[in-house]
Amino acid sequence: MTAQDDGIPILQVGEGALIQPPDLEAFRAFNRAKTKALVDKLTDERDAIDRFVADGDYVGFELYGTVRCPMGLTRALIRAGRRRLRIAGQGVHEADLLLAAGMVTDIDFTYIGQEVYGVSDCVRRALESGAVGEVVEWSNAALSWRFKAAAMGVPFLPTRTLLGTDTLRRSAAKVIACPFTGIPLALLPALVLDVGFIHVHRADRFGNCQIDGISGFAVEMARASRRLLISAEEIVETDAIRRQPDRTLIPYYLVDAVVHHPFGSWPGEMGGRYERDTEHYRMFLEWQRTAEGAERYLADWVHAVPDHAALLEKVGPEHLAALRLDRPEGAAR
Amino acid sequence: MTAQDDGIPILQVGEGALIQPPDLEAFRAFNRAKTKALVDKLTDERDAIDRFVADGDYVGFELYGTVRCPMGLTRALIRAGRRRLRIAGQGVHEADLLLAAGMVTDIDFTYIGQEVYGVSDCVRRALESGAVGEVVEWSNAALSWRFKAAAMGVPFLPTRTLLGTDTLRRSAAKVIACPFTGIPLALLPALVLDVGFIHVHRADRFGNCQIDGISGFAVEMARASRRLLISAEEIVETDAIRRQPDRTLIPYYLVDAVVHHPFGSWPGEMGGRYERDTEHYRMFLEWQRTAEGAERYLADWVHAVPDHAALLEKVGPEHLAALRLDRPEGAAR
Amino acid sequence: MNDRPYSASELLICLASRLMDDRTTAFIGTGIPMLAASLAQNRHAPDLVPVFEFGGTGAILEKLPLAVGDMRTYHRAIAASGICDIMETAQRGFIEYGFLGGAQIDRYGNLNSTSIGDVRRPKVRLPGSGGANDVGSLCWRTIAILHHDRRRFVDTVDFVTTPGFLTGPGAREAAGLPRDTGPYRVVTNLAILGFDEVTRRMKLLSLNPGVTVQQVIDNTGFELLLADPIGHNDPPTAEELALLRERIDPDGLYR
Amino acid sequence: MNDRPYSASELLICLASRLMDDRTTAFIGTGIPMLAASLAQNRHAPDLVPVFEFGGTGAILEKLPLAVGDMRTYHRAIAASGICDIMETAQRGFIEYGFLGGAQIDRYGNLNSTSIGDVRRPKVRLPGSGGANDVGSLCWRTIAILHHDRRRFVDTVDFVTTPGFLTGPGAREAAGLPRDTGPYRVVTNLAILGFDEVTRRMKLLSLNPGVTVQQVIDNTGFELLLADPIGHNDPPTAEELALLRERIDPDGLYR
Repeated sequence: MTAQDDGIPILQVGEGALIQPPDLEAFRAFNRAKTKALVDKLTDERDAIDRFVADGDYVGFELYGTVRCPMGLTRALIRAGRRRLRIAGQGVHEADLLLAAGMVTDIDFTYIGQEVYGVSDCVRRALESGAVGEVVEWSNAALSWRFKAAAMGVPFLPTRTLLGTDTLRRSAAKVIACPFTGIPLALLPALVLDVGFIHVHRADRFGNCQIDGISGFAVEMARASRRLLISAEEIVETDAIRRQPDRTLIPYYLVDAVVHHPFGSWPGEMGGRYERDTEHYRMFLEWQRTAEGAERYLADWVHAVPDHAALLEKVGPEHLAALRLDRPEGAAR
Repeated sequence: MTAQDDGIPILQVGEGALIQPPDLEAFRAFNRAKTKALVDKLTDERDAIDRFVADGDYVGFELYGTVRCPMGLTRALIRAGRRRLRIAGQGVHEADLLLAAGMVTDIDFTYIGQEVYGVSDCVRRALESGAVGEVVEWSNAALSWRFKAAAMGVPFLPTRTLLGTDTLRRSAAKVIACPFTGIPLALLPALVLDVGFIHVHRADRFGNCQIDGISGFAVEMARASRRLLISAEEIVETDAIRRQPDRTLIPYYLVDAVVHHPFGSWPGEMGGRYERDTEHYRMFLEWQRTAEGAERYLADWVHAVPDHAALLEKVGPEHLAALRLDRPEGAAR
Repeated sequence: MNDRPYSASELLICLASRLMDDRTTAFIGTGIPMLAASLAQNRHAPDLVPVFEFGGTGAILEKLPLAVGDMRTYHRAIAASGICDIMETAQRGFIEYGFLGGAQIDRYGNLNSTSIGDVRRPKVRLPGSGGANDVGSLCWRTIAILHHDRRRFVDTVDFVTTPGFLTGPGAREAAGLPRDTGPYRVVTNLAILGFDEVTRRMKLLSLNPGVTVQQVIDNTGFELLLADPIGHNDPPTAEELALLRERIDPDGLYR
Repeated sequence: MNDRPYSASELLICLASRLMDDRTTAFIGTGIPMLAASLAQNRHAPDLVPVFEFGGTGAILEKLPLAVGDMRTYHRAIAASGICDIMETAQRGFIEYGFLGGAQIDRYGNLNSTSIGDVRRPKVRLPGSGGANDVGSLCWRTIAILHHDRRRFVDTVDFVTTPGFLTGPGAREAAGLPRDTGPYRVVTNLAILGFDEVTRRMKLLSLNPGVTVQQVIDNTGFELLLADPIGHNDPPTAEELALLRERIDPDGLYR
């Protein structure tokens, strides 16, 4: 027995709020009740949002920037008018739209911006005005590891990031001295989402999903979500899943609804399928500079159409066809 | 601030020895010094063992039972006569042979047996006689999570297994009250291997590896190993790796040596390639019942041949051909 | 049991199989649970999801696996991942049943598969926990399958490899094991046993064909609770035996 | 700089590129680091291993990525995994360099990309850490690329998003950050700066073409240490410019 066996010192406690405190026992009970049967979950976007997303939910989106984002589902969520959402601010373009639509009360924040194009004016307006309540700071790794903790079914993960910074001070992490090595570690609390939204290359109607190329944080977020909504470029037969079970990143029992959304990441890109619609995205960037412009964007490109299929019609088949890639990158099929 | 912010109580400390204490700073420094260049690492088994395995090393093997085991490398290790090895006792058939050869001083033990065929007499002789020094108890998940902690670069992972049992009492885990939820958690110390041995379906000469079907704990163990020796059924061009980068489970920079070992898991199976040689395995089970039989097995089936290629000749091409599968299972290529 | 048209193993397989509900997840270990799972898939539980600790989820058990990692554990499976993913899935509460074996069991369902005698200098060194401790810790309901005699059903196990109800009511929760989990059934060559909801002690639920209560008591090294009434387990049906012998294990690997 | 045959961006790209050693791993962020990495691969560092936080490792940067997750970050890559794998690889000590930007930097190389003014009611809310804190915490050597003026090179950053040497010698280690890590270079439109081995304070190392020491001092909001002697950075070569303009960014996306 060493001295530290008497107890582990807590060296620092982040002052940020724990917006979604981890309750692993409740998560286990919820997961137990989810059906393990192979039932058809293919539905339309409106039904998926209606049945599985409530006002006040804590929600998260994968992937990042304008890459493989569940934009079709995000627009459906905005049309459905869900309110007082709390979000993991790592999705970027979806978060932009939700903030523009005034749907967000609290954010676990790591990055909401336009990457090479700089700051997001939607974020600036929402946060500089105080319209958003809790804003708790994290890093990309920290938020991903928080999902991973939930995915592992443990209430925290120890890490060596955040330490010594204001990011940690404004987070809800705790710093302890390691009981095995004595080094300080930042403990990141598990983040269990009420609803996760993920866009994938292909899924079967039961919810088994494959993703080509990088997997971002899909594996972790899918497992950290109580309810999980999937949009997919392509719906495949289960036989295609069973032929290559080592490609199933998200097994069906995690999934509540599957929505068929070709060009579901538009105006973002989808690896091996289509490029980002930079022309449209630049227009969005231009419009979002003012609150009026952002509202006009939502009116024209979200509310003006009833659903994703109608939006694709509005964008135009020729325009979309020009974004298509001839040759797949990353994962050859 | 809550009461527990004053410190975290340590509720229990396993009485087992920490055979390989985690030192994350040393691991980082070691990993920094490994080459990141694409250099040719293809070599023969003797050279790989000579250069990368020393007496006293802590070593580990993947996968389990008689499935995708690096048996060619294990036999080379026995021929090389390495001594005083400390091992993660999760590899099963390799561990059997190393114990029979008297090469092991300490074991982090989870399972060494013959699955449906019952106990291992090599294990019984070694442990009941006291020939092995430290024997520390874990579970399969616990040992895998210890690799995962090392793979994540953190000194421990919290888990909800082992709790309340003699397995925990005879382990080196520590039980704390979670600083976020208050529930007791078993903290498993990271396990950094001096040398890891993994057999894969295909690798390029730089060490990039693909595995078909289940991945066992290859992903974690590869990342938990200071030095990593790979044997592969097939050596492929790097172009095959770059065409499907999402299939690279072990990237080259982790790897120190690549050995081409067709039938490298023999007498075990290799998913989609060949079945277990049950006839030979049953013979081994029969022989290993006595110390003399086990010695005879090592003499006849390890020391009698200079290397893996010679062993395959001894087993006989027709015998091996009969083990081949016509149709791949699991992952269609 | 030579006068019966089925073997002791076949009875155990059928009893275990009938406990496997359709549309549930079950951790499957080597041997009898594999046969039982295959029988269940072929009979009453086509959507049983077998989970194997080294990565196979939702395999179609057309060919009988020989080991928990072999390629039949992910034959036409839903997913083939790795042990951490599987164990974390259990830790998150997704795995309903876990099947276990062991050399000793006590009244609280604690199991020993580590050693007979002191573990530091064992009289018999057993193969060790493997995934058993994890299955017993993380699944909702565990089902043990054992041969029923006084060497195995003991007052105190030499080593608690895998947690049952530990020292009794509340002990699992106090140790930090997930809430509402624990031993559910013990299937033996004599009977099916369960656990009292309040005392957590083992209770005789139903007898195998031709077995008496006294026989069970005589072969148990601790005081058993008795259900009232005590039920009777049906012998293997002709359908079950035909499936087992003709489709599932035609080579008699496990007979 | 209109009298020069290269733009300010092109100079930054070339300076950053020359810092990328062959056969090393480098975390690449959006913008200038992407161009610099591509230039390095095309010129002196064919075996540079670009690492992108959302999973791309060892891509061949034939086409310029537009975002840290886009498909060009894993074009003909060695591996395409996910953010946890990449960040854990950094945490294990495998990533040598990390490139960073920011709105403010102080003498110890601490970076702010979170907010101007109090973060609880910011004057300007910036995009946030993203992966910056992780890169600054877990890589061995970080290289910041910034525009050089007194609004950015400040005495005290409004918010330490990403750790430099924090409050000075020993502070990183005391906070628990991995040993021997920290800021290595700051590349600006005026100069290349480093950090004193003992005091950990920022030090002017070498000047860009046509820039004077006084200009650098005038544009820095804290006292700079000065190397002795102070070096001079070569302008972009014709080869570098040709590669940039003709092969790497022919459409002038980043010009």
